[in-house]
Amino acid sequence: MGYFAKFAVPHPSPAIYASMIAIVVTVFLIIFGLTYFKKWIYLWSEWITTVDHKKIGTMYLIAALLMLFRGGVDALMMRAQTAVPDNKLLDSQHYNEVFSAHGVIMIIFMAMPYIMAFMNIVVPLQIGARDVAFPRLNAVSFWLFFMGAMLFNISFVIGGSPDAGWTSYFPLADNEFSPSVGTNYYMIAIQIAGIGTLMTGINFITTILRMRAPGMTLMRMPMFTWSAFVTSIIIIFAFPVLTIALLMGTMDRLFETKFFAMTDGGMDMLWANLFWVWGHPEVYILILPAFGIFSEIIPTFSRRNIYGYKSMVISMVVISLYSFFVWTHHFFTMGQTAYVNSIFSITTMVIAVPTGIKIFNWLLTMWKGRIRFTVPMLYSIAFIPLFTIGGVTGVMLAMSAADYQYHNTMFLVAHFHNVIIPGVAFAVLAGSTYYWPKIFGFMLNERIGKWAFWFLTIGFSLAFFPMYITGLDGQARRMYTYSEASGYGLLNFVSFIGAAFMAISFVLIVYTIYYSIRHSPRHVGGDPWDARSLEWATHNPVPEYNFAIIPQVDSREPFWDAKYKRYELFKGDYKKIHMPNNSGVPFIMSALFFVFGFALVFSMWILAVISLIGIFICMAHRSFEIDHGHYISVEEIKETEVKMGGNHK
Amino acid sequence: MKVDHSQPLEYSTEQNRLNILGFWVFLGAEIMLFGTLFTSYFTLVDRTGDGPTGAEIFEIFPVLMETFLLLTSSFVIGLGIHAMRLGKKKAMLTFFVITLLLGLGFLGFEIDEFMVYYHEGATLQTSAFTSMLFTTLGTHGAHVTLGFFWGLFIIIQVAKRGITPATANKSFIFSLYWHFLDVVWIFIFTFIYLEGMTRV
Amino acid sequence: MNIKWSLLVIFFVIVTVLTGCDPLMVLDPKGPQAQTQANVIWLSIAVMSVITIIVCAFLVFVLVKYRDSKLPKDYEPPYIEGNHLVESIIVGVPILIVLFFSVVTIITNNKVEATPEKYKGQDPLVIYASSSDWKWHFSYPENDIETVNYLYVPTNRPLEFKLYSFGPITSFWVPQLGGQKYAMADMVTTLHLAADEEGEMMGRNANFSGKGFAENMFHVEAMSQAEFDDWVKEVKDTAEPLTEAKFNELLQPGYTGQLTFTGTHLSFSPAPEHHHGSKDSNEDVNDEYMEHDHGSSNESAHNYE
Amino acid sequence: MRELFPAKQVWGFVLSLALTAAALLVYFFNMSRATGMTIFIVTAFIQAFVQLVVFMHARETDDSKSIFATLYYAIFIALITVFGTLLCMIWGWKY
Repeated sequence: MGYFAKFAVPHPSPAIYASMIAIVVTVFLIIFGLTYFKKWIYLWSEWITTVDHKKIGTMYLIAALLMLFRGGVDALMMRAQTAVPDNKLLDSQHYNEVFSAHGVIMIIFMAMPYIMAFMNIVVPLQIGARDVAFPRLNAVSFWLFFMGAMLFNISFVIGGSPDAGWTSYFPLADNEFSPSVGTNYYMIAIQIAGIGTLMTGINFITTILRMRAPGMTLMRMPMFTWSAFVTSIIIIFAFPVLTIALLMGTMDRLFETKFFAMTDGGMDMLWANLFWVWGHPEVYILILPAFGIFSEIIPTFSRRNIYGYKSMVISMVVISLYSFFVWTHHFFTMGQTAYVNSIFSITTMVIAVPTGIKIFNWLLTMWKGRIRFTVPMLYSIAFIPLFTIGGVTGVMLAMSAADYQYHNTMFLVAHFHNVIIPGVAFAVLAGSTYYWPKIFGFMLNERIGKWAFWFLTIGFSLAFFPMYITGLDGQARRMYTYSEASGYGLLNFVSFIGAAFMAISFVLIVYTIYYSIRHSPRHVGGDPWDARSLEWATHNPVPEYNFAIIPQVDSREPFWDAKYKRYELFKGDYKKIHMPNNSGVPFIMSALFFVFGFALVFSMWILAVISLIGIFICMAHRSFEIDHGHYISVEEIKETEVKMGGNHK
Repeated sequence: MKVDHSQPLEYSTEQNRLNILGFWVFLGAEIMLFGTLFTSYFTLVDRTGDGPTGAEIFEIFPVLMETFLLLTSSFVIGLGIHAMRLGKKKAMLTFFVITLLLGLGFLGFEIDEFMVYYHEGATLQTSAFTSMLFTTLGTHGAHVTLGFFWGLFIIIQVAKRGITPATANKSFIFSLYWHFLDVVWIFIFTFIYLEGMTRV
Repeated sequence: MNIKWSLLVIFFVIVTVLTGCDPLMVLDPKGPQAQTQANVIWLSIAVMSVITIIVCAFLVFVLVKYRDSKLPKDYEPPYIEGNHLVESIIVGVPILIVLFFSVVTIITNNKVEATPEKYKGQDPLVIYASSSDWKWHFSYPENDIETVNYLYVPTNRPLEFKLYSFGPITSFWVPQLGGQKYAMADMVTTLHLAADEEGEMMGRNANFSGKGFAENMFHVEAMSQAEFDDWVKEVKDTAEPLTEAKFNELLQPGYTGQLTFTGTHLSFSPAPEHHHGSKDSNEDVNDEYMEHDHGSSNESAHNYE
Repeated sequence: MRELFPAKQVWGFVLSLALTAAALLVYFFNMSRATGMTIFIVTAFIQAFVQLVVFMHARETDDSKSIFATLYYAIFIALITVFGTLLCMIWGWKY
C-alpha cells in the first residue's frame, strides 16, 4: 500500500475530481471523434510524423494556447483567493501549488512554445528557405517540449504538484521540506522540455547562418529573424546551465547527494545562483522575439521602414551578451558585500540603454508614418507605454539598496508582469492575429479582436498597477492570505477584477477564433496587411515547399520593392524541389522520454532503464537510417501554384 | 542531392555542411554545459563537510594513464579522419577501432578509480564536494560511453556502406565529438586533479 | 469607446484615492536605513516618471498627427534610414541617467551595508534573529534573553542583526526600519539597522518558505533605552529559562504565539558563523571591508560566544 | 604507410603530450600557487586550441568565422559564469 500511496490524488477535493473527470471525458471524446471521423491516419501522417516547420509551428501555437488557458486558470484562482482578506477558497498548500504551477507553465510551457511557434512559422519564410536546417530535429524539439508539458500537467492529478515556487529554491525544494513527488515533476519535466529547446536553438542558428536566400546578407535580414537568431544564441548558452542545475536538483532529491543540502557542505544558494544564470537570459529569450514581432508589425501598419535598423540590431546583440552579466540582481539580499551588489546593480541598469534605444526607434518608426489601428497594431501601441513603465521599474529594482525593500514583494510581481505581459503576451497575441492568415488562410475578426484587446489592456492595468502600491506597503509575494488589519484588501480586490477582465479577454480571443473559422472569408490573397517582408511573398496558407522559386534579395525590404518598385523577386523557372520525409521516430522517442520521466519521478528504476534503452534504440535507428527525402515534381508545383490562385512568374 | 566534388566528402553536400556547422554550435552549448559543472565544482571544492578533500583521495598514476589514453585516442581518430580523406577505408576503420579501444581503456581506469574512492569513503552522498566530483567526472564519462556506442555504429556503417558522403559526414562529426571530449578532459585533468593535488 | 474611457478614468481615480489614504510602509521610514532607501525610491520614481512621460507624450503626438484617417489621401511616408544625431541622443541621455544612478547606487549600497552614520560611534546592540518553520527567534546575547515572534529594540542605538535559519531560506524584513536580508541554514548574514522613533511596526519573513509562510510575521516595537532596560529587567524576573529540550520543541514545524525566555539558544546551539569557503581567498577580500563596517561589532559578537 | 601519419597530426600529438608534461611540473615541483595556476591556465588553453585547429579542422571552411564566433562566445560566457559565481558566492561574501 505504501508504494501506491505516492500516486494518490494530492488534494481530494470536488474541484480536482471534477477536473479529472473532465480530462477523462475530453480524452474519451477525442478518441471517439478521431475514430468516428476516421482521422487517426490523417492525424498520424499529417501532424504527428510531420517535419514541416509550418505544421510544427502550428502545433506549438495550439499547445501554447492550451497552456495559456491552464496557467490563466491558475492565475485566476490566485487572484480569487487573495481578493478579500482571510479568504478560505484555497488552503495554503493548494495555493502554493497553484502559484508554482502558474509560474512554470506560463514561462516554460506557454511563453516559450508561443515564441517557438513564431520562430518556426516565420523564420524560414522570412529568409526564403524551404525548411529549417534539421527538420527531423525540429520535430524532436517539439515533441520533447510537448511531452515535458504533459508530464508537468499530470502532476496535479497523480502524486502532487510542485509547491516550492517556480524558482524552487533549495532547501525548501529538498525532500525534507517538500516530501511529495511534486518537485520531482518540476525537475524532470522542465529538463525534458529544456533539451527540446536547446535543440531548437541549434537548429535556428544553423538555419539562419546558412540557409538565407541569395543576396540576403546578415544586415539585410528582417528584424524578427534577427531576434530569433539572437534568441537562439542565448538559448544555446543559457539552457545547458539549466540542464546542470536541474540534474543537480534531481540528484539531490532522488539520490541524496549533497549539492544544496543543509549539511555536509551543501550550498543552498548555489541552486539560486545557477537557476538565475539561466533564468535571467531566459527573460531575454522571451522578450527579444517579442521585440522582433513588434518590429515587424509597427513598420507594416505605419507604412514605413524600421527606423535605425543598425542600432536595433546592435542593441539586440548587446542585450544577448549583457543578459549573462546581471543574474546576481535576483538575490541582492543574499548578503554579498556592497561592492558586489554595486557591480551587478550597474550592469543591470546598463541593459536599460539598448532597450531604451529600441523603444525610441519604434516611436520614430511611427513618426511620419501612416498609422492604421488594426488589432496587431493596437497591441504594439499599448506595448510601448506599458513596457516603458515595466522597464523603468526594472531600473528602480536594479538599485540594490532600494531592492532590499522591493525584493520578494508584490512590487516585484507587478514589475515582472508589467514587463512580460505587455512585452511577451501582447507580442504573441499581436503576432497571432498578424500571422493568422499566413498560417490558416483567413483573417481573424477585427471587431471582436479589438474588444479582447481593450479588456486585456484595462484588465492588465487593474490587475498589476495596484501591486506596486501593496508591495510598497509591505505585502510579500506568495502569501496565500492576509489579515483585514493589513489594509491590503481593497487593492487586492481591484487586482481580482483586473484578472477577471483578462479572463474575459481570453474568452473573447477564443470566440474570435471560433467566429472567424465560421464566418471569415477564405482566399485573402498572399498579402492581406500590405506588409513589407519576404514571408508575405508566398501564398496563404503556405504550400509545403514555401516558395516555388527561391527569391533573390538585394535590399532590406525586397518584397516591398517587388510590390512598389518593380523589383523582380523570383527569377528563373520552376525546378523540382527536394523535401525531407516524415518520420514517426521523433514522436516515439519523445513518448519514451515521457515514460522515462514518469518512471524517475516515482523512482521506478526498472521502467526507467527500459525506457532509456528504448530512447537509445531510437537514436541508433536514426544513426543507421538512410533517408534521402523526396522530390516534388515541376508539374506538381505548377498545379499547386495555379490552385493557390497565384503565379509569381 | 547535389554533390560538390571539389570539397572533401564530408562537406560535399549542403546537408553535410549544415550538419557540421550545427554540430559545432552544439559543441558551443557543450562548452557551457561543462562550464557550469566547473562553476559548481569550484564553488563547492572546499565544502567537504566530514568527507575527504581532493588532495586526500586523488592519485597521480590512474589519472596520468587516463590522460594518456584519451590524448592518444584523440590523436588516433585524427589519423582516422586523415585516412578517410585519402579514401583508405581499411586504415580508417583500423584507426577508429583503436580509438574506441583506447576509450574503453579510459573508462576501465575511471571505473576502477571510482571504486577506489568508494572504498576510501568518498561516495556520491558523502559531501557537497564528492557529489560534485562524481557528477563532473560522471558527466564526462557518460559522454565517453555514449561516444563509444556512437563510434561503434559508425564503424559498422562504414564497413557495410563504404566511405560515402553520408558516412564520411557522420565519421567527421563523430571525430569532432571525440576531440571535444579530450579537450574537456584536459580541463578536468588540470583544474580538478592537478589543482586538487597541489592545493595546500 | 465611451465605456473604455470611463473605465480608464475610474481606474486612475481609484489609484489616486488609494495612494492618498495611508502612508505606505516602505515610504514611511522610522529609521536611518529605511530613510536612505525611501530617498532612493523617491528619487528614482521622480526620474523614471519624467522618462515615462516623455515616451507617452511622444507616442500621443505621433498617434494624433500620423493616424491614417487624419492624413491626406496622397500622403506617402518617407524612407528614413536613421539619423546619427537622434540616435546618439537616445543612447547618450540614457547613459547619463545610468551614470547618475550608478553613483547613487554605490553610495547608498555602502550606506545600508554599514552602521548608520549618525550612530557610528556607539556600540551596537547585537541581536541574533533565526527562523524556523514558521517562527522567528530573537536572541539578545548582551542581555541574555530570547524572544519568539516579537522583537523589542531601543531607539537611537545601532542594531546589528545576525541572521540565519533552521530550515528553508527566509528573509528578515522590517519595512519601516530598512530593507530585508536572507537568513540561511549554513551561513550568517548581517543586517545593520537602527530606529529613530518609538512605535510599533510590522516585521515578517519575506521569502517563501512553505505552508506557514503567510503567517510568518513578527511584531516589532521600538522604545527608549530606559523602557527597553525596564523590559529586559522584567523579562529576567518573570520569564522561564530556555532549555535545549524546549528549544528543540520550538524548532518543529508549526506556529506559536509570542514567547519570552531568559538565556539564549546560542549557548547550546551556536550560530553557523564558521567559514565554509576557501579561507585564503576569503580573507583578503573581506579584511578591508571588516575594517570600516564590521570591526567593532565583530569583537562584541565574539564576546558572547 | 607514411602518408597515413601526416606531420601536422604527429606534431599536434607531441605538443599536447609536452603541454601535459609541463602542467605536471607543477605537481612534481613545489611552486607558489600563483605560478602553478598560471601554468595550468596557459597549458590547458593552448592544448585546447591545438586540438581545435590541428585535429578538429576548425579553420578549413568558410564557416570558420561562425565556428570561432560560437567558440569564443561560449568560452567568454563560461568564464563570466565561473568568475561571476565565485565573486558572489565566495569572494564577495561578508560574514
